Order: sequence, then structure tokens, then C-alpha cells
Amino acid sequence: MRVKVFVTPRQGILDPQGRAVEGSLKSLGFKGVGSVRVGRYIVVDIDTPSKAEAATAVKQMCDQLLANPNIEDYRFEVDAE
Amino acid sequence: MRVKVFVTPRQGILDPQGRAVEGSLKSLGFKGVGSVRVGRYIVVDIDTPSKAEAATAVKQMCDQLLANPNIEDYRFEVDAE
Amino acid sequence: MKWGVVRFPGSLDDGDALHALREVMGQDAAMLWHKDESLAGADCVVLPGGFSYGDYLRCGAIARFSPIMKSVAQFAADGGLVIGICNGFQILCEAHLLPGALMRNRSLSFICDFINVRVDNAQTPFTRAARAGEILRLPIKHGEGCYVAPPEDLAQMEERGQVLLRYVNDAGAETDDANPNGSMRSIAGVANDRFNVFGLMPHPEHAVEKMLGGADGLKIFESIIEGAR
Amino acid sequence: MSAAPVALPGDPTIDAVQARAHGLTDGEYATIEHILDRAPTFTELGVFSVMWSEHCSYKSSRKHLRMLPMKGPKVVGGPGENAGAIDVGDGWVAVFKIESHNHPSYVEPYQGAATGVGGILRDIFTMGARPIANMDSLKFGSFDHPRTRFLLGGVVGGIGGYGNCVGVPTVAGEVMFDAGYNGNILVNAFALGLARREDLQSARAQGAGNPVLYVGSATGRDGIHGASLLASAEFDAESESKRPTVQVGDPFTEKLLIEACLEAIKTGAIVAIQDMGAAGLSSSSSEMAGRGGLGIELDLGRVPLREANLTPYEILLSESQERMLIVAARGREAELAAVFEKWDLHAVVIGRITDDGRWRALWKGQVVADVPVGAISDDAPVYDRPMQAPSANGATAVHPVASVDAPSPAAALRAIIASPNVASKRMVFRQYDSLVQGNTVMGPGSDAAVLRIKDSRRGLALKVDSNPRACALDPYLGAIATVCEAARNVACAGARPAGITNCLNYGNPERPEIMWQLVRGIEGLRDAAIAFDTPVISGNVSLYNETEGRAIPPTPTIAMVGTLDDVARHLKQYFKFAGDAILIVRTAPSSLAASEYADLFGAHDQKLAPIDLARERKLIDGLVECADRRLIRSAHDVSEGGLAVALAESCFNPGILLGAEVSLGDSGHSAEVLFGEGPSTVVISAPIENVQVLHKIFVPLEVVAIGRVTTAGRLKIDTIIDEDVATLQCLYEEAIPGRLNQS
Ligand SMILES: Nc1ncnc2c1ncn2[C@@H]1O[C@H](COP(=O)(O)OP(=O)(O)O)[C@@H](O)[C@H]1O
Ligand SMILES: [Mg+2]
Repeated sequence: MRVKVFVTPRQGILDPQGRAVEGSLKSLGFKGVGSVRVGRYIVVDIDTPSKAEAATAVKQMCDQLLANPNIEDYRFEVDAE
Repeated sequence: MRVKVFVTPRQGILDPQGRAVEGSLKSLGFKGVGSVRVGRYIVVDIDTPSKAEAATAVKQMCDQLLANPNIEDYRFEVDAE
Repeated sequence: MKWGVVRFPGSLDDGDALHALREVMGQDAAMLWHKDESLAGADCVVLPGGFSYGDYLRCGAIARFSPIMKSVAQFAADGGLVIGICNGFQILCEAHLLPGALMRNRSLSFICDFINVRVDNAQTPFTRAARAGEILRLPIKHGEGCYVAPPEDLAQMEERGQVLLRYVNDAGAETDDANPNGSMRSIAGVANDRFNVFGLMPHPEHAVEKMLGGADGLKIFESIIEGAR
Repeated sequence: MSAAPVALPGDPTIDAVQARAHGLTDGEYATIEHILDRAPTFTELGVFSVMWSEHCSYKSSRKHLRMLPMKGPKVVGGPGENAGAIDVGDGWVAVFKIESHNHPSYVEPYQGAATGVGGILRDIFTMGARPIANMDSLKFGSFDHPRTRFLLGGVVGGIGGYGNCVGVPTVAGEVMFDAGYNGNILVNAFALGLARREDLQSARAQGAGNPVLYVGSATGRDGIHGASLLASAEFDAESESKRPTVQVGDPFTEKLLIEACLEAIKTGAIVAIQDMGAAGLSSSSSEMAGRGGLGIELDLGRVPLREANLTPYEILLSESQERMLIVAARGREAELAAVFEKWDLHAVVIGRITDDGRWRALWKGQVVADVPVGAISDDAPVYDRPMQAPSANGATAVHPVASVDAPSPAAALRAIIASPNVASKRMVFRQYDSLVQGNTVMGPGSDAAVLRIKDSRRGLALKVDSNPRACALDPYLGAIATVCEAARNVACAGARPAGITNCLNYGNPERPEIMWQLVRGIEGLRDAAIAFDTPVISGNVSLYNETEGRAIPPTPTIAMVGTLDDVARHLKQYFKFAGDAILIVRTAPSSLAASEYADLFGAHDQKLAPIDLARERKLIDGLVECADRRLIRSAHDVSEGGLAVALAESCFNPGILLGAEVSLGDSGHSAEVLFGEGPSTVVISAPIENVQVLHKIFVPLEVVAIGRVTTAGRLKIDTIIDEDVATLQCLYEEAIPGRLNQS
């Protein structure tokens, strides 16, 4: 299976990186740019019999390692490959 | 509109972060973990009349700023909101 | 000759470069502001070390769009001398004024240390004061100094002698241990194919006074001065 | 105007219960009602709760801190301001301070440590001084504790991540691992800045009508109640649930703030300036007004917000980072705004100074808080808490007794030099930029860091130290021993100790034995500071360092700053020339009490020997004279690991492989002599011809020529130790990385 994990700075938590990119896009002249958030995109190949098992594993991975519960939210997608 | 950009290390380019994560996941005892790639996940809110225009804008953003063509690939999704 | 040191928001070693050039080497050097487009008649432009724009997104990715970078690109196109140190090197790569890119150190952590580099091409405006094969002891301090480039480009750069500096051990050999950040082919500094733009991760401006740990960095600046004569 | 402030829709009813939920005692709440002659609004209650918290008000320690010597011929500015300053010559003053970020770093190691560095830096440049050096004092649980690795990685990453990015070198520090910190680590961050004497800024508001400017990051919900709840209550499951939005540091914005503020100060348009630290806008505004004996009025609607719909309560209590509050000279706002714009920062007028002595906050045209300035800034309760020495001579630490079969000296040396507390901390300080700004003559690695002062021949030496093991045995002597070590480290670099800043890390002051530790610690600091003529120019107190009712060992952290008239005369700890004589200078015979040896192998000796401060002072003066007269080539203070380890460390010259051949005589083969850590001993090397005069210089101290520096690359101590220096160095360097890699 291939699992895609999306980690984003939690709402309300300062995201300096997002603000910097936002500023830069605006000064590059892009119109209508609103808020920008910068997070991590993690692709994990995992060999499990079922999607369900992959999902349980990935949830644990996120809670233990991939995301920082203090300041980040995550979601993930499991797509069989 | 909300645009989601996924930036990943180009195939063949080493990804030390990915390897580190892979290592930690294994040492945490996760079974069946294969290769791991770590990239960036960028969410841009942009106010454009149409999805198409958002798409054109984002493509430029990626080429100019959000991704480094030497070492990274990107793809993006535009979802109306 | 005249020197211009560019100050970006988040530049940190700009003052140190200026100090090395003015106070230590008695050069005529001025600070340039990233929002200006004028290079104030500089014969050599220095892009200093630091964390321009906090190194957010990618090191150098945002600074590259500063107004002054247009002028720097034009200056380089006209054959002017440009040297990028650490963050300056990263900016030059992001601006495509130098080939390749700089990624997270292999160890994933920031490294501050003195290391050896070997001068592999001493025929350039940036190295002519050194002997080919000469070993310089210079400090590095970076978290993203791992040099990468597509194999075909690398081959070409090697052929043309664009690799000016490599990390080596005390015996002058490229070894894995002597490569602090995992750079391809132990590359520490590269020039463009016209040899008027040079980027390096080590900090020559922090190796110009014996009391502060060594003066090998002078070789780089002396080379540039020599060429200008 | 003084219409009673209005309650806002959704405000809870205010009573003693609500006050308790805010960490205020019933007595404190009654006082508030008395001061106001009415019940406070919810907004006011919030402000009182943070301003009267232990963290902001020092209510348990203030009375005792008064005993510290804070004045001196070289002290400039000082009490009342954010930090004191020391005149270091040629018109330069050094401003320095140390502060704890213990609890935030335990909750979120990277950001907690990073924002700790950011906060202390603002304390420095708010004085008008350019920060030129950082130090960090770190205490983790035992090395093998499951959380230690994670915390170590996060904290070190955060300190480096922030310090490296703002361009302030981290030049020294300390790291200790001890089970006493398993549930409550210590992260104490130090910063030092230089200013021209005339440029020193004040945080004393002046001039009714002067505008109040807000500069820096927008305000979010970060760390609301961080100060009062996290730093003023024991750390347990409950406070976990009260965990505020974690503060995230933005070192890039901090760097812009440093440059912009220092430039703005040059315009002369700034009347007073203060960073928004703990209790953010509430403390900075009330303290500046309070110092000036004036009032202040803030229009909270003008405060830049990161998210919509923050309440006045949240705006006033937010601890968002990288924010400064400035009182500007009326009519010169634009001038200042221009400077900040240049740095892509925005200065916003959010209020004005008044002469009515009130601290007033407006929201949508209504007054939501209106209290006497003094009530929140100065008149916080001061407690004289009961104290009680624990039985059993005050020892709070149980040490093992001597193990049945003590190891051979050589085996003990190999074991001790590879124990994480003694081994090289390179893995840590390699992650810190110690070179930026080009002043680092000696970075991490020797006893103290040495900085040059540009455009002069002068230099500074600095080091931060602590000795919780000794303090656990005797909080008074332990504090003295800590100051002595810090002074020794600085003097070993050839510098004259000039001033102290301190961070007092203790447990719950409501427990008499903890209060006793605190007061004994302060008394020790006082006596030692007086003995060395080193005024205490700033400091910070961190209490309630407890988990599940278990307090950390008493940990006064002492940072010492010393001055060199000629930085070229500084010393390092490494032997330099084969053939030089090796001597030890001692104030008293050493003991195994509180030593690494005792920790590893046990020892009977668990009572600290008394310390004769006159002799300690003599040792410092002697070292400074030796350096100044260029009589010695190296000096190394004997600390963790004792004399044998100090001798080995002196051989680890990065430039050249040397050895030492030493004879201590039969009496010198005891574990006490080889591995004892206190009181004071220093290892020096000098040309043979200077040995005679050295004896004179250090009278009445014991000076013993114990051997020679050799080219052999071996450390030989009589017949009991004969080790290859390179091998010892490998043990020393590889210990921590090695143990981290084996998972
Ligand atoms: N956390 C740290 N940050 C920077 N430098 C450190 C840190 N920990 C230790 N060091 C450096 O390692 C060396 C040894 O530290 P330490 O054992 O505390 O010295 P000493 O025993 O002389 O007080 C010193 O140069 C010190 O500055
Ligand atoms: Mg020492």
C-alpha cells in the first residue's frame, strides 16, 4: 500500500513559514493570494494485507512520530497500489 | 479557492529526511515499512473567478517559488470552496 | 577595487564579510541593501551567509526575488565577479546563477566546525592565490549544505573544472568522514562555466584572523584582489 | 475619566471560585476587591492572575532576593530595569541575563527552548544592547530515561534553530543528566549584549500624552496563562489539560526586530521600550507606566491580531512571541514607523501614556479594565513563606555507599571520562553557530568562552555553571561552590570575574523545606558574590519545578562574566608545549562528596567540606595575575570527574598531540585526590623557569609541581595510570554520540 500523510500547522498556531511564502507570493505580483500554510507531505510505502491495517498503522505512526501533537494536525489517505 | 500543492524530492535525488523517518519507523517496530519520502504540503487560499485561473496561477507559483526544479517534483489540486 | 556586500533580511554574516574586507584587508567595501537595485559600482558582489527570510520554504528561495538580485544577475551576465558564501551560495543556486542545489545535511542537523577543503582548480579569479591541491582550513556552519546536481551536469562541471573546492581529510583525501554534509563528490564550492560566479559553503570571511582560529580564508579574497589588479 | 469598566457578553461571573480557577488565593482575591473597591471584571481578573503569579511577581522570593549584592562601582543602570549592565571599559557596557524556560521545554522541547532563547534576547536588545553571545544550561533526566533522548534532541534543536537563525553565537553552556530531572527538565537560556554606555535604554515611561507603539508579530492565543499556570503550579496531569496554545518562535522576525529596534533607538525618538514577555501586553504596559509613576491607556481594538475574534482578556494575556512595546516621543511616531517599515515591520499606535496613574484598557469604545497601575505592577503580594531545614543535615539526596570493590584508578578514569556528565558535549555544541559576528576567540570546548570586543584590545570571558549534587547535600555550600566554579572557569581563561546573573530553579516554595533550600541558596550566592566582588546584576527565579510532588534537586544556575584588558592574554585549558611544568593549585584537599565518582561507584564521604572564600578569592586573583603577566600557558579548572579527568582534558589540545607525566606521591593515589571534585583545584602548565614565582603568587594556597607535559601522547600518573591520550579522547568524544546511536 502507499499511504499519503498530510501534516499541517494547527489552526491558530503561528506558521512563520506560511507567512513568509504568502508575503513572497504577493510581492511576486500574484493576485488574490490569501493565507498560505506550509506543512509536510509524507509518502509511506507499507506492506500490509488490508487497507484497514495500513490505516491503523499509519495513525500510530502519525501520533508517535510523523506529526507533533502540540502544534500540528494530520490526515492521511491510503491508496492500494 | 483553496489550492493544495504537493512537493516531493525528485526520484533518484537522495532524501535524507525520508531515510531518517524510515529508519525511526522501523526502529519503532512498525512492520512492512518500505520507502518513505518526505516533502512539502502547501495550502494556498486564492481568490480567482475560476478553477482554471487558479490552476494557471498555481502552476506559475510552483515553477517560480514553491518547488525547486533541480531537485523536486510537484503536483497540485484545486478545490473550489 | 570596490566590494559590495548585499544585506538581505535575515543575513547574518554580512557584517563579518564587511569587517574582513575593510578592517582586516583594508579594502573599499560597502553594504548594499536588498531593496535597492544599484550595486554602487562594485567590482565584486558578495552574497553573505545567514538565514535570509529565515530560510523559510527553501534556503535562498525567497531572497532570490529581492530587487537587487535582478542587478546581480545582470552584473553576472556582464562578467562581473559574484561570490556567494553559505546562504549566498544557496541564493545563487536558487537564482540559477550556479548549477545544482543545496539540501539538508546528511546528518539532518546543523554543523558548526572547522574543516579542510582542497583547492581543485587554482586557475580561477576566486582561487588563483592558492596552489592547486592546497588545503585550506575553514569553518562551516550550516544545516543545508549537501550539494546535489544531476549526474550529467556533474560530469560536465568536473570536465570544465567548475568544482573549485572539495572537503578532504588532513591528508588531502576525499573520504566519507571528511565530508561533513554528504555533498556529492565532496563538493564544497563551485563556479559557473564562465568562472565569474562562485559559491561555497565554508566561510572564508570567518578565517581571516589568527586569533579567531585561522587565516586561510584570506586566500579566497586575495585571489579576487589579485585578479582585479 | 473613570467609569467602572464593563463586563463583556459571555464573561463568567467573578467570585472567589473563579479567582481560584485563575490560581489566585482567596486572600489575594480579597485584596483585589479591596484595591478596586469592587469586584474585578473578567478581563481584570485575568490580568491580576498573571501579574500576581509567582512567575511575574516573585512573591515567594522577592523578600529574599533583596539580600543579593546588586551594586558595584562598575554597575550601570540595574535594579528596576529589565537587566543590569556592567561597565567593561572604553565606553562599552555589557548587559546580560539568564532566564528559565523549563516547563514550556518539557511540554514542547523544540519550541519551548527556541522561544526561551528568543525571550532572553529581547530582554537584552530592549536595553539598547546588541546581543553578541548566548549560553545554555540544560538539565535532563537520567540518560537512559525513555524521554531523555527526545527531550535532548528537541531542546538542543530549538536552541540552535533559534540562536543560529538570529545570528547570535552560542559560545558556552552546560549539560547534565540526572534522575532528579526525569519529570522536570531545566532549560536556562543566557544572553549577553554590548552597548555604548550612552545608548542604554530605559523601560521607564515618561511624558503624559506620549504615544504607545506596538511592534512585531501579530497577537494570537499563544501561551495564554502560560506564565501563571505553567510556571507557577506544579507540573502534573491536570496542568497538561490546561496546556495553552504552544508558542512558536519566529527567529526571522526576531532578527528583524533586533536590527529595527537598535536602529530606531539611534533616532532618539524612543522614550521607553520593553519586550512583551510573560503576561505579554499586560506586564509590559503596566511595568513601563509603573516605573514612570504614570498611567497608561490601551485601545485593544488597535492591537494587530493573528486571528479574528480574540477577546480583550486574550489580547492582554497572550504571550505571542517577537513583540515589543514602545513609548515614543510625541510627534515622532512617523520617524519610528519609517525605520520599522524599512525592516518590513509595522509600528502601530495602540495607546498613550496618561498622568492619572491608572492602567486602562478600551475595547470598542468601552472601558474593559481600569485599575491602579501600581496594583498590578508593584503591589503584588509578597510572602514570607515558612522554611524548615529537613532533618539529616539537610541532605535531600541519598547516595549509595562505597561499592564493595572500587575499580582500579585506570578503570575508574576510563569509566568516568565516558560518562555522559563528564564526556564531551560536542554533539550538542556542534549544532550551535559559535562563530557568527566574528568575536569568538574561544568557543565551546574550554573552561570558558572568550570574546573579543571589536575596536579595542579588550575581551570578555563567560561561562554558566550549576552543581545540583552539591546543592542537594547542602544548598548553602552548594550555591557557593557553584559561584566558585563559574568564577574559576572565567579566571582560567585569564579574565577577572566582573558580574553574575543567576537563575534559581527550585521546587514548590509552599513547602517549608523547599523554601529553606531557596533561601540557603540565595545566602550562598550572596556570600560568594560579595567575596569575589561580582555584583548580581540580573536573574530569574523558577519555582514549582516538581512532578507528582517530587522536587528537582535545588539548582541555582550561575553565569559569570569576566573581563580581559588584553584579550591576547587569554588562556585555554590545553597544554601547549612539551617540557612545560604541570602544577596544581588547591584551596583545600578535595573530597568525593557530590562527585561523578560517588555517583558511579559510591562513596562514604557525603558531606561537603567547608569553603574558605578568602582562599577561593586568592585562587582567582592569582590566576588573573598569571595570565596578565603571561606566566602560565594553560589553566584548567578541576570539575566533573576530578583531577584525573582534568589532566586528561588538558592533553586534548585540538592542535597538537601531547601527554603528561605526573607524580602525585603515594598519598595521591586515593580516589579522593584523583576523582574528588571539591573544593577548588586548578591544573596549570607553565615554563619551568616560572615555577618559583608561581608559588609566591598563590601564597597561602597549596601549589604543587606534579609533573611535565610530554610529547609521548600518554597520560601517566605514577604507576597507577598509563593511558594513551588518543584513546582517552576517543572515549571522551564518542561517549554521547555512541550512546545515542545504539537504540
Ligand atoms: N549546552 C552547551 N552549549 C554550549 N556549550 C556547551 C554546552 N554544554 C557544554 N558546553 C561546553 O563544553 C565544555 C565543557 O562544559 P563543562 O563540563 O560544563 O565545563 P566546566 O566543567 O569547565 O564547567 C565547555 O566549554 C562548555 O562551554
Ligand atoms: Mg571547568
